[in-house]
Amino acid sequence: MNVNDAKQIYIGDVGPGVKKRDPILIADSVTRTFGGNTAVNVEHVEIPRNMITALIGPNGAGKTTFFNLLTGFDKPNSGNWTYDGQKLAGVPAFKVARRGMVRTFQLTKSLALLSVMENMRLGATKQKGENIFRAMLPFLWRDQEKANTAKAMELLGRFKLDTKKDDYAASLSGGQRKLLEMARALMSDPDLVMLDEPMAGVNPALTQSLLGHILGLKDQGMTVLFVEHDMHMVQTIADWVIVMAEGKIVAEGYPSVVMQDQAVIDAYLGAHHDVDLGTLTGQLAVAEDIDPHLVEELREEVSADPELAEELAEEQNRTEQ
Amino acid sequence: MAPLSATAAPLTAASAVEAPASASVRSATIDPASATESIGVWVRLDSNKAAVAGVKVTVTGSGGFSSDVVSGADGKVTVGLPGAGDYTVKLDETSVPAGDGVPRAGTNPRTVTVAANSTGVPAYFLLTTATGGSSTSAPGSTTSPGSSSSDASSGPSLFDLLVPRLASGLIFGLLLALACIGVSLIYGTTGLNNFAHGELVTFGGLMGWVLAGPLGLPGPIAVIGALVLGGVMGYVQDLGLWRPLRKKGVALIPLMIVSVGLSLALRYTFQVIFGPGTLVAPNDTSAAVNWGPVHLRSSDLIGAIVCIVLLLLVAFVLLRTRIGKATRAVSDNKALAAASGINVERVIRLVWIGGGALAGIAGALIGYYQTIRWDTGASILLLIFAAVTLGGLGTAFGALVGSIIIGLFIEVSTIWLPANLKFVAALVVLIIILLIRPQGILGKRDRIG
Amino acid sequence: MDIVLETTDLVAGYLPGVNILNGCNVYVERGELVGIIGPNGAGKSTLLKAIFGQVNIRSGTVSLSGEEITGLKADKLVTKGVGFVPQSNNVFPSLTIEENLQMGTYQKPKTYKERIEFVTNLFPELGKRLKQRAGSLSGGERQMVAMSRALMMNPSLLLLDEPSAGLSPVRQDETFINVAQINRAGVSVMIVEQNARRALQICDRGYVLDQGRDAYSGTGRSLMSDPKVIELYLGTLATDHTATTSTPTQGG
Amino acid sequence: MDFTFIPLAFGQLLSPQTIGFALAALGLAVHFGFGGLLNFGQAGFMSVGGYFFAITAVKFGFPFWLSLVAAIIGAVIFAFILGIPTLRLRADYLSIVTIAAAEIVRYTVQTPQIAPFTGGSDGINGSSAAFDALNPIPPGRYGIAPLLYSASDLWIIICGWGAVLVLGLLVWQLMRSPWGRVIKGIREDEDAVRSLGKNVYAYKMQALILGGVLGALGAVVAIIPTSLQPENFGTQTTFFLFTIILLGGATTVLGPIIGSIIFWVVLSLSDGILSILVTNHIVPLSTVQQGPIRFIIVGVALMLLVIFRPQGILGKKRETYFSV
Amino acid sequence: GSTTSSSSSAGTGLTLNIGTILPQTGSLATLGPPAIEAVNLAAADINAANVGITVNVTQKDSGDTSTNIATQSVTSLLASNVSAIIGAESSSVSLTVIDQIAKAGVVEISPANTSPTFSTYNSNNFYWRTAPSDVLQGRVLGQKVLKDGATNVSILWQNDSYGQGLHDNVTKAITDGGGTIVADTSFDPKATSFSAEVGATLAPKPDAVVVISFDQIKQIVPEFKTAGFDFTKFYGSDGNYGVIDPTYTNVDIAGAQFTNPGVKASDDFVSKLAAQTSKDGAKALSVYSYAPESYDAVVLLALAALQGKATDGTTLKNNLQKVSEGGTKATSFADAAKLIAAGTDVDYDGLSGPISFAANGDPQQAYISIYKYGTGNTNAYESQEFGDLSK
Ligand SMILES: Nc1ncnc2c1ncn2[C@@H]1O[C@H](COP(=O)(O)OP(=O)(O)OP(=O)(O)O)[C@@H](O)[C@H]1O
Ligand SMILES: Nc1ncnc2c1ncn2[C@@H]1O[C@H](COP(=O)(O)OP(=O)(O)OP(=O)(O)O)[C@@H](O)[C@H]1O
Ligand SMILES: CC(C)C[C@H](N)C(=O)O
Ligand SMILES: [Mg+2]
Ligand SMILES: [Mg+2]
Repeated sequence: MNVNDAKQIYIGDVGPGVKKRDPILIADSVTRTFGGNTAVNVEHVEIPRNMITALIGPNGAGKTTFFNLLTGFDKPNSGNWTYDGQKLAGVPAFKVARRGMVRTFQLTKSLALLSVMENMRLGATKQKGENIFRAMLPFLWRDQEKANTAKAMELLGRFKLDTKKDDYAASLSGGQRKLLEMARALMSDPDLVMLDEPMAGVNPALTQSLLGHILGLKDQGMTVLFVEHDMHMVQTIADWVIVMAEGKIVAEGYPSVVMQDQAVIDAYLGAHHDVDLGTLTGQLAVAEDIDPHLVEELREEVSADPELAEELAEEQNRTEQ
Repeated sequence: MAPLSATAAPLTAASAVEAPASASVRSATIDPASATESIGVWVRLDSNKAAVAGVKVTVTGSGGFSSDVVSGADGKVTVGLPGAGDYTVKLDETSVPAGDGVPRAGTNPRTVTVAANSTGVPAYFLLTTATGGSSTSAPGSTTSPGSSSSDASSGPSLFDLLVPRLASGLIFGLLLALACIGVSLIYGTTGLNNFAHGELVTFGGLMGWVLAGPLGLPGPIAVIGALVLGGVMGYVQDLGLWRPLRKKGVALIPLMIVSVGLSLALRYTFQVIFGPGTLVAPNDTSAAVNWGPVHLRSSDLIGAIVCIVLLLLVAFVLLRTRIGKATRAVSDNKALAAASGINVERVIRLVWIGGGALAGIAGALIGYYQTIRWDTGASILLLIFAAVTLGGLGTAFGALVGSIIIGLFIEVSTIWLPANLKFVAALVVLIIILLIRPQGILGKRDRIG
Repeated sequence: MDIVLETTDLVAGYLPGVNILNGCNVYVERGELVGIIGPNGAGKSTLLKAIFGQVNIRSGTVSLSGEEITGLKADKLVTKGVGFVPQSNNVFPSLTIEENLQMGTYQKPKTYKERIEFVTNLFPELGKRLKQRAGSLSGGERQMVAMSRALMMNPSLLLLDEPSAGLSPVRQDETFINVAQINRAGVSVMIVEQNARRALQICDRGYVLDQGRDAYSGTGRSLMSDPKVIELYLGTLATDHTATTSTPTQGG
Repeated sequence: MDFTFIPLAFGQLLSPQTIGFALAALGLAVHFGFGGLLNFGQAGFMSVGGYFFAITAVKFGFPFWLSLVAAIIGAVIFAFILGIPTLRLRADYLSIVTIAAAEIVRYTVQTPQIAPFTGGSDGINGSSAAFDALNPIPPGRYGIAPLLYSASDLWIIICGWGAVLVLGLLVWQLMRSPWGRVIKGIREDEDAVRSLGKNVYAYKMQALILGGVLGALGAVVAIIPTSLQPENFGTQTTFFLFTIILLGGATTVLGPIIGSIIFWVVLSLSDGILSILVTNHIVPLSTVQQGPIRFIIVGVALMLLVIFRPQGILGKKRETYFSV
Repeated sequence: GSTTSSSSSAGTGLTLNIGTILPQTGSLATLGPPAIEAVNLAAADINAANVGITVNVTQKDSGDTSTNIATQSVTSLLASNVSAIIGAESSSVSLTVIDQIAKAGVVEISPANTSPTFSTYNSNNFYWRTAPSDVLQGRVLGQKVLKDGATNVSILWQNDSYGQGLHDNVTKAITDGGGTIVADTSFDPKATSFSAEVGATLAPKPDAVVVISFDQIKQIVPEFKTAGFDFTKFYGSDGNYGVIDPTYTNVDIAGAQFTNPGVKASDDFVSKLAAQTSKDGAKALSVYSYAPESYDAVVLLALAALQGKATDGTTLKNNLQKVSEGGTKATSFADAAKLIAAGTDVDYDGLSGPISFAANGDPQQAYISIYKYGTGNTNAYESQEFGDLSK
């Protein structure tokens, strides 16, 4: 919890849309509807600079859509936002990225018939050789290319993809694609990196080591905004959490605070997400915060099956002791 | 060229030249029957083509030739000439019977070029009473293509122009739609842009022709035969070529090229077998219905009805039946379809059979609507693709909508555009619509990210 | 032992000359819930796909209740009562949710009514938007559709590839409970998960796959506490966290 | 038996037609093989280039170099007209739009109303005068029988292959540069490339222009020894170009060039062999049937080639495992 | 192509290698066979005459303009060292290859090109033709229409070199004679539907309709019939003459008239052609358009070679005019060859008419025949007009 920090993140009362001391991104009344369904309806939100902010919320809350809007991949019905003080609404996606705001995709987009290394190199910005005329004169860009390659190698090592560097990206597994996507985004040294569920499908040990890397990048001045359903990860590295539901920002705050928020727990986390599901009691307990219907079902199941009933009784005995 | 003065000036360039020449040649008559060159003058009324007798006409030529003649009872008179060359023909307007009017503006006097050995070179005068308003029809004026240049009063109204075109556009659109569905479904289920689909259409047309023509079966049986044989052809193609290729895991673009190769091979095979000419199945080509300016043969009407019925049937199958839904599922995601228990190969085979059958019947109907050639299908392939794309790739209904739009635009555009640009009109419409709706009319966009 | 599914020395791969599975031996007993975990790229998805006839098997066999099914086509397996939820591309984007679910009962359309009730109970969100095209769904919603489609089949053996990925925490838990429930109802389940601790909690047995081989196996719980597995694969993040829920994170 | 067809077929190795198709195919490889732009209207680029060249040369009497520049400018303009609205379309939609655009060009130039300018459906003859005027080779017949070339043949062959060499190297260099990497990235997934801060639209446009200019230059080489005929730039030409690049390998630089050579040599050989068979009554066909048969052979050859070597002669086998 | 070499002729004679590019495929393919067979026949006749010249023929396809076959055929012919090429039939195809042939110093002689474009085309005199320019046919056709009493005429024409040229000349003849073109509609040679075009053509209710097309006429006439058109007001030309025949039963075009350059093929010629055709194993001919012109083209080339005592392209082009005009008339190859051997200036008048070349390679005089259809789509020779283009 960053309450102890010398610098406080927000100004005024904590709550949805609270002002930040040093915001990098400010969005105002951004809405997007599909047919009759409002996917995003954000009145005001600020993303603190040089912090790691987690954007959480139930499935279909509008997180990805919000990302799409902010980065110019989708057009809002209304709304305005500024990045680093500059207006960003209506700016095409590639320009958004050039200004230092780089994103990844929830459903990965690897460049299948490019090698992993080429994927990485493509991530680098300000490449001289990307100009068609200079491209014809290799001596103009050869050094830069070398430097990019070295940097890419280093990142790939961290993401455990170094052995795959010459393979086509098409031959990566689901998790590896996620990793490549994130590594590629980091090639551009973004000021603000927006990760859409970066660790979904990545194995826990690797996730853990990557978190360290992200923290390191933050130390170098980078701002991170990420969507994630893995609460361990959110609690480990997020400085700030924003909760979205049904298109709106419904809560904001320090991770530990937000995660104790009853509304958030009800709608999203569940009170018992650390309870062991290996036992019927555990399942019942968890089911309780999800859906009374599920509880009922479980109970029915138990009562219909004497073996299960016995098991449940035993378990309850054990916990009571 | 001699100046064509509209006024009845007595002197033309030619007659001016003639003045200093010897007078002895004047009015010399050459026997038109024996002359190797002659001019045939014919004076008639513009309105009803009736002959006008007793009109004086003077023909003058170089070397001082001049001949005065008077039109006979049939309005005609032939003038024998001394040789080839330019002659000036002038009608004496004072000799025209009262009320018969004057020659069309700009036609009197007129220079007529007579080539060697030409007899009876026409030099006609059409007398009209409509004086002032004769702004049009100067000889040699280039007329706007595709439309009449004669007086506005006799010109057809926009309605008369539009309605027949709407009718034929609609019929063609429906035929096109039948041909399109196969393309759309095959693209949908297998991702293949089948450039050999035109040949399925041609095949159907040729089979229809064989059945109705050389074999002399009645038309409806020929059409049904084309449907069946088209289905068989689709099946054979899938079995013999596409399925093995799918098994081999050949990618889509190479597959597309295979279809280009197949198209070439089939098309020219048809040519070897059926010859390079246009084939015509026996058909009653007189109009069965005449709705104002619209003339339709019975085969046109029946064809249109068959199209509509079949299209409705296809719609029903796709939307309502299990196999129809399976078709769409396969087109979305083959692996997952298989994982849902759908026999993907079977669905694809059905699509080939169905697509082939529809293409076959479309070909046979096109054979009746137009004619059939070894390359009929290939020549409409682009339209098929355009229609499928316009509607939204892989959506069967899109193909229908697209086809009808294309069919209509091809025909209707000829009201304003030169006919050879009619495809251009349809293609421009295609481009414009795609700019507004890049996913096609009925296509849907998926989300990003 | 009543073995429902068994692979023996399975070797399979995509590119010629490159084997992804290198002699993989796993089995599922009737009514068992087996978890498969392993680092990214270990070959977990490949294993499921190989079992399901979607990857070339180069040697080794797969058998279903004693009958060899090596390389059998997917739709045949469905007939035999195997259900599969792939890791990616697991919905029909241009079909509506309803149609997606109908595809689940493709072989037994009669059961649709009954199953749809079951599934919409499970994911009420889906029930509310049956007419939405799956292609426009959010990542998590897709995952629900994918899972539901497989459940529509009412299979006797269910292969799940990371069913919880992209789901919100409550939905994840719910999914696991449901899987356990389904399993208790008699369905044998093989589940690949990166959310490993949760998965191992409900599993009877688990395998750790590494480089195309079954590197470790054991009961769910024994794997969870095996230090080698922790080091190689599980990491300590989640455990750390359980132990120190209220420790403030130290930000930079 | 007359076996001159064999050396003759190999004469296609050098023919301006081969060169023209090689250049146009190289352009198509830039569009499609490298950039993923499914351009089915390459014939349109050729047509536009040819017309700009021929009209300026014949109707305005431009010197050769100026006409050449005009052809390039023509292709650039066409690329802009085509690209500005359509580069946003998905690949398969783009293919239909480009095919339509090429057909529009073909129909439009034939409109009788503008025939004084475009030559209508006759096309334009005699655009090579300025080029031949630059010919330093003394008149005469060169080469070994039966491959004899006139001085002007030789001149265009030398210049044409020179152009292929220079432009081939240029494309090769571009494709291994970061610019080429972006182009290839766009082929795979343009949203991903966009998210990395590349102006996808501009890159696509550059690729469209580059490939289009190559097409235009190909047309110039092809029409110099013969004449400009609008019908020569129909969809069949584009299909042949696709055949060529797939034959050689779409994602290589040498592929389109080799593909073009093979295509024309094989076409010519098939004709020769057929002639022998027909003339000697080995196959029961009349001369009239021989015409279509070679297309049947081409079609079947094309299918067999794709079936047995889907990646093309120079392409990497590996790529075909990850289907497009 | 088939090589009709054969006959070990008079020992030390000349050998003339000629190629053809005639339509085996494409939209004129129906009119290819008569010319192809006539060329074979002429070569056989020449070789049989045994007068010191052997003709070898290589036949190649010209395709139509939508394929590049003509260029390729020519390339291959040039490489096999032909000194003359017969073809193409379509004017547009000829235009594609004319420069290529001329640059190679080879004579191109077309039996069927009628587009006026060629009269002024600068080919260094390597281009010749035995069919008259459409200045003549256009005039005859236009005047015929007027003479039959029609003054408001619609023209429906195919937009290519041939169609354009004929259209221009028909239009000129009609407007010069005092008639009016009331609808002027062109169509793409590859069009597949003609309802809009026919609609536009008939909209102003013309007195007569002139249709200039190739085999598209098969699709055009049903549209006329459906619209209730009276076919006595229908005029066609060489491109579509003979396409409609008794096997075509859907529409009876009785009364329709067609012009066709050249004289009616003589019965003798027709039967010789039939014999040649069956010898070549080809399908029996149904039309004879441009067969006489093709025959004459071969003969003239052989005569020019005999006259110049060499078979290279330049010799041929320098002697073609000479053997075609001025001098003692001869009507068969054998007779003409004898005269040349005797050193007499010969004027070959062939099967197609009194061919006499102008300096530009055009025949100066020619007949245009007019054919009229009767019931059952039979057609009969009606009359012929003699035309002289020299003035
Ligand atoms: N193109 C679209 N058409 C229709 N509805 C859409 C479209 N895109 C998104 N939606 C809907 O908008 C809502 C928000 O989707 P979004 O992807 O932003 O959710 P999310 O918060 O990222 O969810 P998840 O955590 O599951 O990824 C969802 O209910 C989704 O179905
Ligand atoms: N289509 C493919 N072509 C070639 N190689 C592939 C393909 N798919 C996966 N691979 C390779 O096979 C190996 C195993 O992949 P697989 O998808 O089975 O991994 P996984 O264990 O499911 O990983 P994850 O947890 O990341 O999903 C990886 O090294 C990957 O690079
Ligand atoms: C065969 C003929 C109909 C050819 C036509 N006269 C032309 O010049 O194109
Ligand atoms: Mg999301
Ligand atoms: Mg996986």
